[in-house]
Order: sequence, then C-alpha cells, then structure tokens
Amino acid sequence: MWWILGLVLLIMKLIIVISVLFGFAAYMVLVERKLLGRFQIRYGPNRVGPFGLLQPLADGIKLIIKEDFVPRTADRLVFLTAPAVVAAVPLVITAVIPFSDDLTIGGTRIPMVITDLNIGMLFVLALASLAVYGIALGGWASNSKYSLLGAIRGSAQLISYELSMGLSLVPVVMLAGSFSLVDIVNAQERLPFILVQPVSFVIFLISAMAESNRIPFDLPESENELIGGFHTEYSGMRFGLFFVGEYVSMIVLGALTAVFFLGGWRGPILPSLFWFLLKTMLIPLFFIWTRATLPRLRYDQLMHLGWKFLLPVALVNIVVTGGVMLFMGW
Amino acid sequence: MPRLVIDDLEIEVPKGTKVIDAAERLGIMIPRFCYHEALGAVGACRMCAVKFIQGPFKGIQMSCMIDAQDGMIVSTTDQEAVDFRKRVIEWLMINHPHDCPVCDEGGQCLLQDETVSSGHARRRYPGKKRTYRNQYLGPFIAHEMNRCIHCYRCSRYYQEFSGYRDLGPLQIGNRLYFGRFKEGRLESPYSGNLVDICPTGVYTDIPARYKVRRWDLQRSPSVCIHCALGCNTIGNAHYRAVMRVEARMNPYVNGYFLCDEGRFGFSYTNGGADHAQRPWTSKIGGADVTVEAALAESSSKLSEIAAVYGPEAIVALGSARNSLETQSMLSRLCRRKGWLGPVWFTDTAVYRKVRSAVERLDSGIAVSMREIEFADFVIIAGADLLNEAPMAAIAVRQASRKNAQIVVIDPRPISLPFEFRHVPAVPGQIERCLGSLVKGSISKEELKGLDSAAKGFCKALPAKFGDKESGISIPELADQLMASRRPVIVCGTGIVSESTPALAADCAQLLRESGKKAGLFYILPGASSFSSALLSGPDAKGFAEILSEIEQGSIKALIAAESDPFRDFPDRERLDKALSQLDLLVAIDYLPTETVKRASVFLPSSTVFEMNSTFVNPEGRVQHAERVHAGGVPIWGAHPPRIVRNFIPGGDHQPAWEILWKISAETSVLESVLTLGELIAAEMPAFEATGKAQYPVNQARIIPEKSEGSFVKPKTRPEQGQKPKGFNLLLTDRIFASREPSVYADTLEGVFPEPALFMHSEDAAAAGLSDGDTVSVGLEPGSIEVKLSVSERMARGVLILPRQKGIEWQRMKDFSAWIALERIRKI
Amino acid sequence: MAKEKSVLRDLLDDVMGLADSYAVTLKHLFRKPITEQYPDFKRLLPARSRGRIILTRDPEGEERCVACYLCSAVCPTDCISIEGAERKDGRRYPLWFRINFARCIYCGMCEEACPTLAIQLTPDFEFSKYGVLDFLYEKEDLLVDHQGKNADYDYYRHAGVSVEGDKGEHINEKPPVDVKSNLP
Amino acid sequence: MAQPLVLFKNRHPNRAATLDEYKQSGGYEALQKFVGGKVDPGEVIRLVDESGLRGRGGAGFPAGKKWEAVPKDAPFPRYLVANADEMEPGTFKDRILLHTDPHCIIEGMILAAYAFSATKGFFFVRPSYDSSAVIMERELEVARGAGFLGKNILGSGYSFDIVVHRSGGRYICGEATALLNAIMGKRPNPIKPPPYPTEKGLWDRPTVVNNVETLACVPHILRNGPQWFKDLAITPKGAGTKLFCVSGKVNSPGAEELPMGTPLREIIEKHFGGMIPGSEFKACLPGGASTRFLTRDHYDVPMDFEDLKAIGNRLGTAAIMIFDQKTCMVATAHNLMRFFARESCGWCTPCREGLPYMRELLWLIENGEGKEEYIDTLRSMCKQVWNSYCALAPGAAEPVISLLDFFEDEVREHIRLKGCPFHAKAGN
Repeated sequence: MWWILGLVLLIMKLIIVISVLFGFAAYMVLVERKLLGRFQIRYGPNRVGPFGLLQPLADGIKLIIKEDFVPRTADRLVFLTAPAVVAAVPLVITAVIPFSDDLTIGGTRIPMVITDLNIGMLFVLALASLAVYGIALGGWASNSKYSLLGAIRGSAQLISYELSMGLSLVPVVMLAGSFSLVDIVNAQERLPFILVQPVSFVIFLISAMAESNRIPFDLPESENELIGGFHTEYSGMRFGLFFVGEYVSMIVLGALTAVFFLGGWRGPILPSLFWFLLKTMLIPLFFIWTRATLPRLRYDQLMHLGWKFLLPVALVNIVVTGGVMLFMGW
Repeated sequence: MPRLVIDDLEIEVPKGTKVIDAAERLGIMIPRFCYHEALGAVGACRMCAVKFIQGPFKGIQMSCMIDAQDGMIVSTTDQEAVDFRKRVIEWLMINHPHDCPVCDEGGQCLLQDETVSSGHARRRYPGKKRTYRNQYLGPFIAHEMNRCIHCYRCSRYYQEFSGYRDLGPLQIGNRLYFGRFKEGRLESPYSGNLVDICPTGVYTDIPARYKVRRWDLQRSPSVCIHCALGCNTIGNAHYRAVMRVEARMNPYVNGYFLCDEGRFGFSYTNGGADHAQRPWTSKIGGADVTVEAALAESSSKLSEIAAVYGPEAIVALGSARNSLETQSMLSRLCRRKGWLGPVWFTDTAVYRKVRSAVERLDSGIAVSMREIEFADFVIIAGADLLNEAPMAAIAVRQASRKNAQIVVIDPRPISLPFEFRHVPAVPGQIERCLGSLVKGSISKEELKGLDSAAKGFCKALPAKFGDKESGISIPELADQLMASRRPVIVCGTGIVSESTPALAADCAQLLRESGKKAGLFYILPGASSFSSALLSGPDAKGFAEILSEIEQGSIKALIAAESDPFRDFPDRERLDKALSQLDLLVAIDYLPTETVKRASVFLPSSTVFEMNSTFVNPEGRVQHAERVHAGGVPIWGAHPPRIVRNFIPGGDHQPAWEILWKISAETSVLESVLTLGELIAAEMPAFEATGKAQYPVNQARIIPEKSEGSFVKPKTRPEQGQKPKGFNLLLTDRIFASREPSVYADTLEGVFPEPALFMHSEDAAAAGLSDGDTVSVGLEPGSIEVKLSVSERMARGVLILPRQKGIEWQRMKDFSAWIALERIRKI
Repeated sequence: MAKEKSVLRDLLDDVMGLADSYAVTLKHLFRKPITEQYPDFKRLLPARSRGRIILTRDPEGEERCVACYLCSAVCPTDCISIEGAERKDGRRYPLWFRINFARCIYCGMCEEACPTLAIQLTPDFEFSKYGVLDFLYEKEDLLVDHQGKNADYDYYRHAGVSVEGDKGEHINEKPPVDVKSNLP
Repeated sequence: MAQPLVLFKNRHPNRAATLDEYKQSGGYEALQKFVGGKVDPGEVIRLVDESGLRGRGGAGFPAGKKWEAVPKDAPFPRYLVANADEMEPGTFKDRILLHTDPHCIIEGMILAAYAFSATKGFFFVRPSYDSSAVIMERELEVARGAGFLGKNILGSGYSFDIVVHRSGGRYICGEATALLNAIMGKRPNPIKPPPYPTEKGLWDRPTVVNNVETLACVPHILRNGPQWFKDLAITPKGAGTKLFCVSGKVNSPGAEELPMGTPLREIIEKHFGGMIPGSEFKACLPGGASTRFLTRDHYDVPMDFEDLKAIGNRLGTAAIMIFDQKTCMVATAHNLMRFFARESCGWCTPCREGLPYMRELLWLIENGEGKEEYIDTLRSMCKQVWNSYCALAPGAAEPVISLLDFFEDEVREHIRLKGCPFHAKAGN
C-alpha cells in the first residue's frame, strides 16, 4: 500500500512540479518581455488579454500551429530529438530540488522534494552537462553553417563554464558536508551561504547565466551574427521547446541558487514554499535585468572570463574556504 | 601634321583639323551648338570658346573656327573661358522657355546638357522672355520656336546641305526666327534630319511625339531597308513598339543623315496606330493557331506534296527585303531539297539587270556614297535619285556644292535639290547618250594609250547623240567630262534597257583607263537585291515561268518568304487565278500583304528591328542590323492589362530563316553548317572573304578586286525591227508611296504624293489633254484611271506611271506597255 | 604592491561600471513609457511625411501631370510606369499612369523630380492589402481633386507653350515677335 | 589759320557740284594723269600708301594696304564697293559729301578700282539716302557720257563701271563682309576672315570695300602728292582732312571739313560755335555711337586716329555727339544700347542675346529698379561681348564701358535714388 501511496504522491509531485515549471516558464517569457519593455521605456505586450496576460497562451498556440519545418539536408532523427534534450534536462534536474519544508499530512511526512538523492549536487552537475548535447546536436543536425557555428560556440561555452560552476559549489559542499540538496538547505539554517560564500555565489551566478545561454552570454544564438545560431533552422513547437528549455533552465538555476546560497525554503513567518518561490524568482529577474543592461560579450572575452578569471578565483576560494574551515575546526 | 597641347595633353592632328576636333580626339568634349561636323564651323553660338595661351592666336577664341597649328597651347578649363561659356549659356537661356517637361527633346537635349554642365541653374535676367508663334511644318516635324537658341544649324542643314530653300532665318537681332515664310509642309524629303540636327527642341518629330523619353528607349544599330542604299540607322523601341528611327553616322554610306522615308517609315513594324494591321499570329486557312501547329501543318503538307508530286512541285519565293540570312537559307533549302527557286524578282528583266550590275562591280570602280560626294562630274543614267534612292541625291548634292557638273540622262521629270543638266532621253536612248558623252570625253591622245579592247569599245560607242533631243550640247558636256578628274557614273536598274548596267560599267572602266579616277554606283531596286543576285544562278527561272507551271498544275505548293507577288506582278487577274490552283500557299511575312491574306498557312516573321540580320548595299557593303527589341503587340496607346502572363502577346514571330529551317523539317539542311556565317558563306562564295567565322559581319565589302568580262561592244544602232506605235508606259518608283515596307507605314500616309500619270506637255497637247485632267489609260481589257500631270522637263513619247498606292497598275499585264495615243482619254 | 593595488582598483572600477549600468536600467524601469498606443491613438503626421502617392490637379482643375517621365526615371525601384499622350489643345497628359505600391519604398524621389508638382506623397502610411495586384494603382486611383501641398502653382502658366493662354500671355513673357514686320 | 578745304571745296548750299564745277577745281586731272596716262597701278597704291590715308568708315585701316592685299594673280572679275551705308548714330558726313561733290567720289572710285584692276564697282547706299542715290545715278550717267566711266576709260583700255546698289537698310550692312553678303542677295551676316574679301569677296572674287569719304580723298592725293596730303593734318601722325559731324548741345551743329588732329576744344568752340547758352560740356562721343565717351578731362585731345587710340578711344567716323550737364548718361547709354540691340544681325550669341540683356539692365537702372550687382554684370558683359563674331557688339559695349569708367557715380546715384536724378524719361 505504501508504495502505491508513494507512487501516487510521486506522480502528483511530478505533475505539480512540471506544470508549475511550465507555467512559470511561459509567464517568465511574458514577464521578460514586459520588463524589457519597461527597461526600454515602452509597454511590452499589452494586446492579448488584460495587460497582455494571455500573451503566453497566444504564443503557445502560435508555436503549436506553425509549420514544423525540417530542412531537406538535415539529419532528421537528431534534428527532431535535440530540442527534447534541451527541454528535458532542466526538468530532470528539478527532481532533486527541495522546494519546501517537509509537509506532514495525517502524521505522514511527505518530503517536498521529488527525490532526495544523497548525491543530489553531483546529479545536478551531471545533468547540467547534458544540456550541451541538445545544443550541439541541434546545431549539427540542422546542416547549416549558422547552426553549426552556434553549436560549436555553445559546446565550448557550456563546457568552460561548467568547470567554474562546479568549482564554485565545492565550498558549499564543504560547508554543508553533504551532496544532498536537502542537507545543504538544512545546513543554512543559521546563515544562508551567500553571506558565507559571496565569491562562490558570484561565480555560480555568472556561470549559471552562461549555462542558460542568456545575454550577455548568448553567443550560441547571437541573432545578429548567426541568425539564431543553433536554432536557426528550427520552427514551430520544436523551436518552442528550445525556448521552453531556456526558460525552464533559468528557473531551475534560480531554484538551485536558492538552494545553494539563499537558504532554500527557509525564511521567517511566511510559508516555506512561498520563500522558496520568491528566492527562485529573484535569479531569473536578475537575468532579465542583466539582459536589459549588458551587451553581448565577444567570444574571446567570454573564454577569458571563464578560464582566466572565474576558474582561478573559484580554486582560490576553495583553498581559502578549506583553510578557514581547518583553522576554525568546523 | 601640327602638334598642339590641349589641357596639358599633346596631340598631333592632320592639317586642317579644327581645335575642337583635336580636343575631341583627346576625349575633351568642348561644348558646342552651331558646330557640326557635317555642316562645318560658323562660329555663331560662341559656345566653344577656349583660351589660347601660346601660339598664333591668343586669348579667348572659338575652337571651332581655328585650325590646329604647331605650337598652340590651349586651355579649355581656363577660368576666363569657363566664365565666358557660362555667360553664353546664360544668354542663351534668358529666353528659353520653362518647358523641358513637355518637350520631347528633354533627355536628349544638347542645351540641357550644356546648361547643366556649365552650372547655370538660376535665372538672373530680370527681363521678360521673348516668344514666337509656331508654324505648321507638315506631319513629321513639330515646331516650337520659343525654344530656339539660334545656332543656325537648321537653316544651314536645310539650305546648304540638303538644298531646299523653304526654311530659313527671318528677322534680325534677337527677333531672329527660323521657319518658313508661309506655313506649310516642308518641301524637303530630308526634313527629319532637322530633329537630329537641332541642339534643342525646336524641331521634334511628330510620330514619336510625347510617347517616350530617350532614357527609356531600347536602342540598337540598325539598317534601313526602305531602299537599296542601306543607310545606317538606330532603332529606338519602347513598350514593344519601335518609337523612332534615327540616323546613325556612317561616313561611307549615309553620313549623319537619313531621308524621311527611312526615318518615318518604321510604323509597319508596330502594325499601325491600332497595332491591328500587322499579322501577329500564325494562321491556318485564316484561323488563328499556335506557331507550332502552323509549323507542323506546313511541314507535313510540304513533305506530303514532295512525296506525291516530287520536290519540284514546290517553289520558293524570296524578295528584295529578305535578310541575307533568309536568302541563304532559302537558297540552301532549294538546293538540298530540290525545290524550285528561289525566285527573287517577279520581273525577270530587273533581275537580269541587277545581276549584270552586280557582276560588273569591282573594288577598283565601285564607289561608296561618300566617294560620290567628292566627284567632280556625275552622270546619272536612268535613275530618279530622289524617288529611287533619296540619300544618293544628297550625296550627289554634296558633289554639286563642290562645283561638280551633274548630268541626268533620264526620261522622267526629274527634280533634284541641286543644279543639274537634264537630258530627257527615252529608255532606249539612254545608252547612246551615255555612250556619246563618254566617247566625246576621250581625247585622241588618250585613245592612243588605251589597250585594244578599250579602244574597240570606245570606237564602237555612238558619236554625237542627244543634242537634238535635249537641247543640251553633249560635246560641251563631254569637254567638261574630259577636264574632270573624278567622274562618277550613277546607273539605275529600273527603266533602263537590260544592257545598260553593263554599258555603264564599261564606260566607267573606259574613263578609268583614260586616266581618270572614275567611279560607278548602281541604284538597285531593294534592300537585298545585291545579295539575291549573288545567290542565284544564271539559269534561275523567272516568275512568269513559275506562274505558267502553276497554271499547268505541275507546281502544287508555294512558299512566299516575305514576298508579295500581288504587289509586284503586273497581272493581278492571272496571278489570282493561278494561286487559287495551288494546294498549299505558305506565307512567311510581317506585313499584311495580299499574299498573307490568301495564304493557306501563315507564319509571322520578324522585322529588321526584331532580329539580327544582314544586308548588302549596292556597293557590296555588308551591314549588320542588330535586334532592337523582342517585339510583340505594342503596349502603347492603350491601358496595359493587369495580367501576369509568361508570354508576350504577338511575340510569336521569329526570323524568316528560322521559320524556313523549321518547316523544312530536315535537320540535314543544316548539316555541316554550324553558324549563320558559315551558312551564308556556303551559299555565297563572295562572303567567304569577309571572315565568316566572325559573323556578324559588318562593313566589309564583298566585291571582287577585278570583275570578269568587260568592254562588251555596245549596240551601235537600236534594234530597228518593229517599233511599237504610241507611248511607252513605264512603271517607276516614287518616294514614300511605292516601296514595300513604306506603303504599310501609316506614319507616311500623310505625305503620299498624289497619284499621277506623267506626260510631256507637248504630247499632252497633241492628245488634247491638259495638266490636272483625270485620264483613263486603256489597256487590253479594262483601264487605269489616274490624274494627269504634264511636264516639259521629260522625254517625249513616254508615260510615267508610279507604282504607288492609289493607282491600280496591276492591270497592266506586263512590266511596260505601249499605249496608242487614242487610248488615253480624258474622263 | 602598487601593482596589486591597481589590479584591485581595476576590479573595483569594473564592478562599479557594471553597477552603474545596472542602475541606469533600473532607473528606466520606473519611468513612464513613451510609447504611443498606435491604433488607439493616431498622431497627426506632418504634411511632408512620405506615405501613399497621389496625383494632384492644378488650380484650374486640370491634371497637373504632363507625363514627362521624370518620376519613372528617378524611381529607384522602377515602380512607376506611364505613357504620355497629347490632348487636342496640345496639353500633355498621362494616357495611363501606374504605380506599383508593392514595390514603392516611399523615398519621395518622384516628388522631388516632378517639375509640375503633380506627384506628391501624402501622410497616409497605413497601406496594406491582401493581394499584390491590389497594390497596382492606376491614374484613376491616384488622381485627387485638390492641389495638394502647392495650391497655386500652375505649370502651364510658366511653360511658354501655348496651352493655357496664347504665346506671350504667360507669366513673364513678351508678346510674340511679329516676324513679318520691320518695326522694332 | 585758314581752313584747308579739300573735299568740301565745291560746297554749294542745297545742291551738288556739277561735273564742270568739279573739273574746274581740278577734278578728273588725276584720272587723266594716272588712268589716261596708263601709269602702273602699283604707283597709285604706292602714292596712296605714302600719303597715310586711313579708312574713314570707322576702323581706320590704311587704304593703300587694303588695295595691296588683293593678290596680283587674283582671278577676274574684281570688285570695288563704295560703302555709303551710313547708319552710325550721329554720322551724316557721307550724305553731306554725296550731296556736295559726287564726282569726287566717282573719280575716287575709278582710281581705286584702277589701283587693283577692279572691273566693276558697287555704290552701296542705304534706302533712306534715296536722294543721294538719285544724285549718284544721275552723275554716274554724266561721268559715263564724259568717258570717265564704262568701257575703255579715256582710251586706256581699262574698263570699269559703277552700279548703285540700294540696300535693305540695316546697320549691320555697313560691316564690310555683311555688306558683301547683302549685295549677293544673302542674309547680311558678317563673315569672319579668313578668307579676306580682298581674296574672296563677292562671288568668291577679290573685292575691296572702302568708305565713300576714303575714296573721295584719293583723287586729291594723286593730284597733289602724298606729302601735301600728309601736311594737311595738324598732328604729325595724321594725314589729310576729316569731315567732322557735330551734333548735340552746340550752337551750330553740322558737318565741317577740318584738318586731322584738330583738338576737341577747337572743334567745339571755334568751328561749331561753342556750347549753347546754359549748357556745359559734360561728355561727348568722338566717333559715332560705338566709341567711348570723352569727358571734360579729354577736352584738349587732338582728334586723330593715333591720339585717340592713345587714350583708349577711337576716332571712328568722327561724328561727335556732345552732351551737356543736363544729360543723363545712363539714359544715353541705354538709348545707344537700344539701337545696337535692335540692329544686331542675330548671328552670334553675345550680340544677339547679350546686348538686349545689357539694354534691359540699363533700362532698369534708369527706371529706378537697378541693383548694385547689375554694375558688375554690365562690366563683365562688356568684356565678354568682345568675343563676339564681328565688331558690332564690342562697339556697342564701348559707351557702356566708358559709362562705368567715367560715370560710375552717376550710375550708383540712380540705384541709390531708385530713379533717374535727371528726371529724364528714357524710352525702352
């Protein structure tokens, strides 16, 4: 019986998490467009529904009913699966993210995480590395120069920044003493790690931006040089999947940031879920703000930043953290 | 060879070159209005002012007035000269109206160009503009005198160059007016050149009026096919219609100018004002079909006939307006497929005359029109230049301007734009007049120096003939001919006897052997008659023989390639009957001829403006006409429909040679022939020398260095035999109204001369007739009714009947006739 | 030591630079948008804005266009086609005049070239259709019943060709020269 | 000093001198001596050349040089034309001469013709001088009767006859080459040499065109010798006498024969009665309309070809038009320009369009609508019309050039006042 209940719970959690994620992603698009509008002293979408609230719906319908076009010379199978990879990776990551305090219904503690892996962080990092396949394969399969260039840039960029991203999390693990995300949250009971590890936080934030291909790190797309980069040849819902993937990964990264540095669901007074969502949303909003503010990096600057700045700083940070911990005897 | 420096560039030019021309050779275009190479320098406009810095002249001088001399240093960009030219433009513009938008010259206006280039943009003159009233100058030339800048080009061209007096300057000062004393049509048949010569829009041509701007035109070098001379033209097309034809400078043929027939007679290619006159679509039995269907029909019918009756049951007709390509294709098809023909001329006598003329030309004696201009004695035998070859008359006028003596031996009431001595000899006497004139010019000493053939020929020439008939002393003329250095004989091939072309050649030869630089120029009947004579063998059948074979039923099919026997053959009734016996009549043409209307299969062919084609002019000059436009039913004149089509309406036509090739349905016809050039060379050995591989050939001459056979002993006495009683009725050509493309040109309709029968006034008085009577000329059955025009300046005993529209001369039964006096009745 | 200091200084400068730009965008976030809500609010455009083309008439109500072909010559997209014709009184007019608005880029060169001020661009820019052939505007569609921007200009009063008024009756003209008179 | 009368010595009021009167005064002696005596024509040319006789028609070209220019081997017939197409404003000397002593001209023509073996002479006279033409025709008949004219003159074997040609009457016909065109029945447009008329003139034959007064001097030179003729003049470079026509604000205007080189002051004050009361000399045109103004500064200048040339002026036809202080110089210049603009033949642009332009500007200045920039335009145009085809336009510019040189203040005054300070209406 328990396992049935567990399954039901799991499925319910999955459905809820996925639909919320998709909903968030959809409205994140609207929020981004609205915000970008305001950043640029204009209105943003305001035609579909009140304040443009139905815009994501319209966009969705549009994307679905648009012709799904596959170039004649494309590698059809890979071409069709690549967007799915991009969209699936951040979804799978959510499996290990705890989004609230444990819920107790009728004496039963239901953990508000789909599955609490004890190597959660490794899982996250491993999956995050998978996202590069979507981009690389999509670009390669399109059989177009622009796409291929975008894909190459994407692989290089993602691999570079993964390194500093992983390294930036080492101090977090060191402090929490566990790879489990729930443990990490719990470790921040007294103090969120952002205060303890600001350098890690900054490195993680920058790397996260780069991982999600957001401006100023959108070199794989860079529509003014590469016409859209790896997704040049995509249209319709397949293009939509790339889109959704990007926004979902933005939210997921926000959630991870919340978990790693902002203390997860922990917060005073208000319910823990609310705190979690609030903290999660902060990061995408910051991303949007960044997009409105910063221009795209040049490719060499991008590499320079990743390898020559973030990586050494992260290493130094680990050493310093380790030293302090040894010294403090934690 | 003076050397001078213009704008720091040194150049050596021949003596007598004007500074303005020297600069042009360096690529420096000094502005000018009154200066024109053909008209010379007069220094009226003062626009070509340049500064002479060193040399025999100093300061601002007109570059058109000064011959280049050694040591001159000239600056065209000197500030003083530039300022002066700018001021001249300002002066010229103070009265020029503000009407460029409604002026047809806009876009091709020298004044516009010079004004813009001088930088004059703002009118500073505070006074009012002078105005003039315009005149009606006929259906070709529009007059807008307000635009005049008084460069005198028009009056100089009109009076000095072309020799007509009815247009010129009136008044003085700034009231100067160029026009006629009384309004009316310009008398000159060369009036169209006023349009070209005028540097601004005073004279604009009416057929192209308001239809198009120069920059919208498709322009290509073309050749005029209205008469044999092959004047060079530029075809101008727009909206699938030929809008205007301009003269193209060719120093050897037409110079800068063109006659009105050639210039304004292009509208046959547009099918008239409503485009309906030209047959645009293929037809089978009068019903419109596609080209493919018509091609298939004619080729299957032809092979059927060839299979049943043999290939000699098929006969091919060509004409004097075929291109050389079409002629060669016709000739090749007839040879390879065994068809009869090709028959080029309906009049076999004309064919023989053309043939003997072409045979006798050689490069030592044949002159171009340009060379006629430098002659000092011109004998025109049996040719009415103004009517048969208008630009040749202009060439002779240039000789006349240089004080050449001109003698015309012709029965017709000739009028020419220069002074000439007219010996009104009847056709049978032309030879004897010519002969005695030439014989009289050979002095005893010269005679001794001649070789035996020439001596024998000279001795056989009749002595002293023509004085009595003309009242002109032939010996006196002969003395002048003796004194001349460069005499030219211009010989017609129309009304003259069959032996005359050869005699003219012999005479020219004799003059040459007596130490003169003698020349010979033939007037031939059509644009391509020279090449047709080269293409056909001596045993070619005449059209009359063909006709009787049709009547006997041995010929079943006739292919008429741009040929209309109904126009050319004098017995309409017989032709009518004979052609209706045919099984198949294939007509290939671009004109709405009678033959086209009766054809069982009709295929539209391209006009000279719609294809690349080649023509050979009477001095053997091969000239290439380039395609001007693709053709099709013209757009102008009606609102173009909003239809998106992938074909051109009326664009079915193709060159006649291509149609012929296709209906021959045999690829073997072109076997071993790769290019058109090789095709022509294979048919016409003379063409070989021009370098067939470089087809298209342009401006090469295909006459031999030395002609075969010369000094045929002339008949000393005319055949006395049975001299028919009465008047010799002669068919002649007339400008605008009798040549084939012209009569289908609606632009020329307004200037068709009135149909008339010409007769000597004393003959008329003897018959009790007077000028202006409508007479009936009785023929075997039926009669021709026509107005009578009497003249004293023509031969007695002949009647001259122009083959023009409005005269039903096709009732004549033969190409000339003898009419008894009593058969000419007043009605 | 000094060098290290300058590296830190540089870093600080960079961070401050970043912060500055973030501040700017943040400030903009709270400004009122300057967007005009176009279909709801239509702004009055200046008369010289370059929109749909018209053919105007002169003060006497006649077509101004004299079919001089300058507009079609100057048109960079070749969207104007004309054919000129002549009325009995000598006045030139376009027999037909067609503008393919599907090709027109509203550059206004035709208006600049027009010597009679006939062709003019209007502020009407909302110009879209479903069919490409509907963009073919003929003379009947283009011709309007007013003078457009230049109310009083009448080309034929200046031209010097006798269409409106005889020779010498136009603006700034002397009476015609009498060529048969000897009097000055 | 007594006035030496040469041309006017047979002057009778209201009638021309007869043949007898002319003979009595020594007429036809030169003809007898040279033609009758079959003297070498070269001798005639030499004598005239030596005398320094210069053309009296305006240009002042030495007469002998012109005859010499006829090539010795030139074809026959050769023509001589006497130019009596006198239309320069203010000039009337030829008319007076014709009405005074026609035989003097006839003899001069025959001698001149003899000098280069001309076979035919034309007496080209304008239509308004019809009465002169009538006299001429009558006296030619008389001369023929006396054997001075026609075939075999005085038994010398030399034949020459003169025809009176009545012109259509335009100023430009006075230009030698235009005159030849007019005789040939063509439009009287000038022809720019080369070829010079002395090589190819009428009908491409050598032709000499001389002014009537020039020809009239010839018999006297031949009779009295060149040195006598030279001594007639006051100035050393001058030669002979000159008919001065004076018009304007003097007490007795008219034509008088005075020695070449008589100073302007003497001409006005001594020979023509001085300025009329209330008038003061302001300016004058020394030689017809196509010369520059002489002002008070030039009051003492000797009237001679060379002396006037030295001050940048020309003697022209020696028709002196005198203006007083009440005359508006702008109106004067405009009036002259009106004449020249009207009389242009219309051949070349500067003359045909430039002169009316200048006329218009002068009219606007005179009428008070002038602008400062017109002065510059006029100045530059005066210079530019020099590049015209013949001498008409440069001549027409002369009064305007001197107007701007000497009376610029007056012109500016017009512009400043927006009207004419003299209140004189100048017609347009």
